[in-house]
Amino acid sequence: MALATGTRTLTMAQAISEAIGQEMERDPSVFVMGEDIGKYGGIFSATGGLLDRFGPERIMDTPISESAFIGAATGAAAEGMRPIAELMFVDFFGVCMDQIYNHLAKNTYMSGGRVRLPVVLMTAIGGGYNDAAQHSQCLYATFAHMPGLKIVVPSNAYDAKGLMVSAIRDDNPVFYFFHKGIMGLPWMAYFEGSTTPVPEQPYAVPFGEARVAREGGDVTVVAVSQMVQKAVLAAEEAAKEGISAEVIDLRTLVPLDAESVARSVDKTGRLLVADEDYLNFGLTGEIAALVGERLGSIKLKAPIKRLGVPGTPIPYSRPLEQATIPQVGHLVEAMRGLMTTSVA
Amino acid sequence: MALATGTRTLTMAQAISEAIGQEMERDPSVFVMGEDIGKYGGIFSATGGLLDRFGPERIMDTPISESAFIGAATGAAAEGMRPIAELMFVDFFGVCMDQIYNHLAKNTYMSGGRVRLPVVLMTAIGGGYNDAAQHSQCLYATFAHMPGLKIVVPSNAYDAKGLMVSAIRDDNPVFYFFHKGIMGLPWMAYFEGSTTPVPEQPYAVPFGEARVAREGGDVTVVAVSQMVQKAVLAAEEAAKEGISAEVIDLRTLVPLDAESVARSVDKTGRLLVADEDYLNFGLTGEIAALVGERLGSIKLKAPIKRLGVPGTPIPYSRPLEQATIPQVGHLVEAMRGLMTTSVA
Amino acid sequence: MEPTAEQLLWMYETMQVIREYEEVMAKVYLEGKLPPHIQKGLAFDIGSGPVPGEMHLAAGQEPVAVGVCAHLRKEDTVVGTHRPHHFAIAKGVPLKEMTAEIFGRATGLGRGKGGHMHLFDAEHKFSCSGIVGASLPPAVGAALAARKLGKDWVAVAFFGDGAANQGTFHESLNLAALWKLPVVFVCEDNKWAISVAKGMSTAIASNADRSTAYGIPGVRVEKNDAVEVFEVGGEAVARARRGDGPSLIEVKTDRYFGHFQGDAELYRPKGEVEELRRNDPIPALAAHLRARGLLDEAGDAAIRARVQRVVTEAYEFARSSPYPESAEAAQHVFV
Amino acid sequence: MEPTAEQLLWMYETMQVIREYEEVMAKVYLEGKLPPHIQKGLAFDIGSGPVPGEMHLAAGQEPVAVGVCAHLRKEDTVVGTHRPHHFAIAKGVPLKEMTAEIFGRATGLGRGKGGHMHLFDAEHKFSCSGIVGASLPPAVGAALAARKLGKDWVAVAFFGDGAANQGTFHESLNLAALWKLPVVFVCEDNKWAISVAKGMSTAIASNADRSTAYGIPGVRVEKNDAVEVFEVGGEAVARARRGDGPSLIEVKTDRYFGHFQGDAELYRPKGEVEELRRNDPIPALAAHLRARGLLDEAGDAAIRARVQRVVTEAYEFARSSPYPESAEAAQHVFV
Ligand SMILES: Cc1ncc(C[n+]2csc(CCOP(=O)(O)OP(=O)(O)O)c2C)c(N)n1
Ligand SMILES: Cc1ncc(C[n+]2csc(CCOP(=O)(O)OP(=O)(O)O)c2C)c(N)n1
Ligand SMILES: [Mg+2]
Ligand SMILES: [Mg+2]
Repeated sequence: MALATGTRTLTMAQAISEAIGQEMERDPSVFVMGEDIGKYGGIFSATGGLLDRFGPERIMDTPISESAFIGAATGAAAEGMRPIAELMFVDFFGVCMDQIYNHLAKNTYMSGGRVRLPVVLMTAIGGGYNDAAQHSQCLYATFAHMPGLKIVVPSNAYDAKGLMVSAIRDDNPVFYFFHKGIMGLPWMAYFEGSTTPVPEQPYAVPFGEARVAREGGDVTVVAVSQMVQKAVLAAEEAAKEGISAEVIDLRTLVPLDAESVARSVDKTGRLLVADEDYLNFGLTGEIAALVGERLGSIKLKAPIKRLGVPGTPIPYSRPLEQATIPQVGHLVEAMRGLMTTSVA
Repeated sequence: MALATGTRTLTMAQAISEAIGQEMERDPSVFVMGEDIGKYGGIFSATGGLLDRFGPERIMDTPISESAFIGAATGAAAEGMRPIAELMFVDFFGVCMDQIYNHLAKNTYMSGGRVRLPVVLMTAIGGGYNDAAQHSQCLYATFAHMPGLKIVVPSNAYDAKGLMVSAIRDDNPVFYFFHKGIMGLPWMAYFEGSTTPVPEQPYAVPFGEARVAREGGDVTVVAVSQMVQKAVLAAEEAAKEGISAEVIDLRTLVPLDAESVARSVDKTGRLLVADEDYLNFGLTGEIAALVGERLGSIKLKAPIKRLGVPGTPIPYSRPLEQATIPQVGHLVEAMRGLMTTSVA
Repeated sequence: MEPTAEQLLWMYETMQVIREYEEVMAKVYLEGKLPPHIQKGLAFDIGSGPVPGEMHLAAGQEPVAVGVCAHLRKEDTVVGTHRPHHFAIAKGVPLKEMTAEIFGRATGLGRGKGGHMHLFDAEHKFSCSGIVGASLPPAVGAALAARKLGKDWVAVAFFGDGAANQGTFHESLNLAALWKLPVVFVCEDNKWAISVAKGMSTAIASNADRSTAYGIPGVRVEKNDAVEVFEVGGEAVARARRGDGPSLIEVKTDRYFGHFQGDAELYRPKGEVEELRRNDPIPALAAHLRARGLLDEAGDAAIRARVQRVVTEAYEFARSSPYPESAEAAQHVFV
Repeated sequence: MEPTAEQLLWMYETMQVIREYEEVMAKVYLEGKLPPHIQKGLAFDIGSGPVPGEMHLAAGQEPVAVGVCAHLRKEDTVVGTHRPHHFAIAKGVPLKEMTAEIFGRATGLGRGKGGHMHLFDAEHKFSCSGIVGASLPPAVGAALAARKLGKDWVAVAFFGDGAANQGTFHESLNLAALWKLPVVFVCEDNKWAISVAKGMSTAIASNADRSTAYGIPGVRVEKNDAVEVFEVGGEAVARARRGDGPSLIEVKTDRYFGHFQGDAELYRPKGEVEELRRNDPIPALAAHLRARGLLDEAGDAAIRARVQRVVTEAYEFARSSPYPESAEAAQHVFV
């Protein structure tokens, strides 16, 4: 997938900050606002090194006033700037949601397309390090549910850079979600698969094109973000038992590449949607429904299976968290289940 | 469904305010906070007449500070009070979402069940009168997606009273959504079916029990709130064409009565989920997925169909709004479609 | 800062346009919404008639809009509220396209998608929102952009006395003060937030006093008077334009209609509106103009005729414009 | 308001408990998180070791907690922050169950479900939140409940200098002032919000001055000193208990550790912490006690021994407690 020339291996955090830095060089209207994005370089290093290169007028630490600075991003974008705003954890969206979804997401539509809002919101998602109910959520489905934001959920460094470039160049608001557990930080366990070769040159990964992360013929596993890495590991486990799993990495939820999902399920006849967001009324339901709507042409061999955080806040205690967030073992088990059940 | 004794016909607004008034009489710890709920009686009359009966210490008009007063409801509930807080339109949740979903919804869990938060949040939902993108949404799926709140979505006055009684008596936070277009207000068109006989005595309608709003054998239509009224009208239309539709009114989304849905679809083999909330990543997907997961026993005759607000904010102009929000005609058309397609 | 003759006359005529516009709207809005045009059983039907949705009118509140906007250029940004017509008119938003938008027509500012509470005019740099308190953050952002672009543009956020208790008020004033941005925050104190009187919602009498929490100037204008607003607004705009940072202004003003059309106003003391109307700022400004020899009968008549014409034309344009096609509903989510 | 001997000694011993608790935690937290115990390639692993999640320590910030809580009864409510241990200890939350919670054990306050930032003790009326600015609204609600219940209970919201720029600050102070509720709002100014210094986030020097925006008393305590906090806190609590409404206090205090454990503190001027530690409030209070003849070597040694014991026992209790069963994850979403 990576271009052959000039690649090095980068972590996802490095890939993101490289994309931002390159776009800032290319386009003086790009700037970044957020908490601790300056000297600290972002709590999850998405803006590492940028303050030194671009100075405090373009890498702006803000007060803990998310409504004000995210609303300010909307206001500045309407004047032709291209702000990037970091919401430190997605879990904090509740203090600024009105500015996000009633304004940033809707003003373009309400203006009949006459107001352009090229804003990138970026935020950290996910659990796995026991940060409890207010610091471990994914929540991207909530933003995919409400119209007006493009939703980007990379699973690896190559995509992370290319999708960030696309996000910054897009004339629409883009919400970009990076999972802490694949950023490749020196202080948190991460999945090796997320650290990949990344070309030095800027490149764009287009929105709305899912990636086949692993080919297979028996089961389709649909996932995003860190769950893609878990799915690939699970597929390798399952392969030992003779189950051949195809892993689809959606990469973006809005736009959503429904056809890639349908194509794969049409081939395998079995669908597992594995997600780290809440199970109910979210991504897993949407993907299942896309298949349910296509049963005129798709022939399922087994009932659909879904995995997600099942209707509870994320617990703090390690064994509870591990039981709540789908793990590689849960995915393998679900694949086994798919091979042993059949439709009526 | 209504008890035989002492029933009169009430609008949904009257039924709600009656339930609140009766519970306030029964229990001195119940009180109401919100904007314009006092002299005005609530913009949608959910608290009509209560200020005169209970005075300003129990019917409290607030500043336009939703985070403060909804957070205060949480704080007061932790001390043993049973607050009811009105968020005037659900569309405003973005200014107070953190207090709702990170605190009210999670504190019970995070305390290991040791903090009880008997709070009723109530709010107005829905479009149909051209109030545009910031005043017409449903959004209940968002709150059903995130754990910790019971989600109540009545479709008629009888249920509205009984579910409000249950909500107030519940020791957990309950989010209660009333659709403006079924409240029976003298200034807005409403669906006749939502104004029903309502017993004078307080009674509880339990959570998690769907209601068969209309029996039928060919198609299952799953809906909530105003869409139930539309579905019943659509079913009557469809009956003229020989299509027999069963309408399931979920009544609550959390807890969700999946079994009633499954039972009906098992009978009809055809599912239409019709919703006024956004189509993607929401209620329609969840219901479709519930069936998709049960295809080991359920045999579908046709691919699943979904209707909802399709990925756009709600437009203002009347013809655009009518085209965007599913109408009776759209439901009839979808039922016809279900009868003419079949599974692979 | 004294207004010039030209500024005085501009304020006078603009106030007339606003007033005429709102008074016509007050009636037009009710067309088709009252019996016998509507469903049996309803007293009023918000979902019928030529004008969709809710309707918040600003008659009586003209001084705050014209007194501030008199100092603005086309490149300056104004963000208004759910009650936006007076601000939009004072900022120079074209009346025809604005009215067409309010009628939900394809020729409207937002092709009929936004409506009365969501008027967007990128050329005249006007926008507004139906969410209370939402005007402040984007104005801060516009001011930030001006600084980044090296321009001396100013941004104005208007908001109501009710909005002054939203969290965005605090966050936005702090951010603008901290970054010394060219923003003028203008609170319209019309005493009411729907049915809740300011004294029932606000712990202190004057929101202008809240400026001390941010170390910026705060001035309250005690009279619903265009010239007084002009003076205070002029200081604040000049200060912002000079690069000396934001200011907070609160203007006492009067709401002549209900919160929205159809509001029975049961919460409002009897006779309050009649009392307020006795201090109508438009005749007051006329008298001032006459005293300064800037207006006579003939001049006044000419103004009125112009105002009538421009308002009438706007409504005619709106009424005769087509509705958008249904298929357009799916467009413009993204550009 | 002068502290009694008993109060002085209580503050002294409680500060010792807090300090000891935090210093032990600083070390225990790192257990298993450093090479060679962790994955190859990592310098530190937040997800390993006996203590889950993030860890925000309050060593150095003892005076604000004890100076205010010295005036509180068991029925009074305290809402703390993401950095909650000092408040919890000062409010009387049992150390064993609190520590077990922080270790994620079944015997913890929240059966291991809440953790370090989410300590709930309904009996001692303590709670906290990991969301900045979230402590204020529920404290307003607790005060409202007290009034409705006819009690003279007081509620205290603690929050940081960073939190003072959240919208909830404004909304909560206005609401409490408007309704004259028995709340004391206490801002801990430790100068930092993670890496952002107060001067980079706050438009004015003292958050106490923001009280004028709500018409309530506002006092800044300039010294990280328990007795000074006691005096100012005493006034505010008494005022609230009398029914005279809320107050705002800002206390200058010092954060000795990083924002969280593992913070490299690259943003912090070299030597800042050493400088701050030179004005350690615990020896200062000891000196005060000695000067007043309330403490001698033996007394001090006895206190230290008690402190050591109670802290050690808490950690031992936590370590020896079982983890919750996996099946419990699904419980307690609802009661
Ligand atoms: C966040 C939010 N809360 C509540 C409302 C409902 N609402 C619309 S206008 C209004 C009153 C606003 O009062 P004020 O700010 O004084 O403006 P005015 O109507 O007096 O012009 C309210 C409560 C809203 N639109 N947004
Ligand atoms: C709404 C919200 N925004 C951001 C954060 C991330 N965060 C956690 S603590 C903190 C700094 C808080 O500073 P302050 O209020 O001064 O408290 P201190 O850490 O100094 O005790 C930040 C930004 C958060 N938890 N909540
Ligand atoms: Mg007002
Ligand atoms: Mg701090």
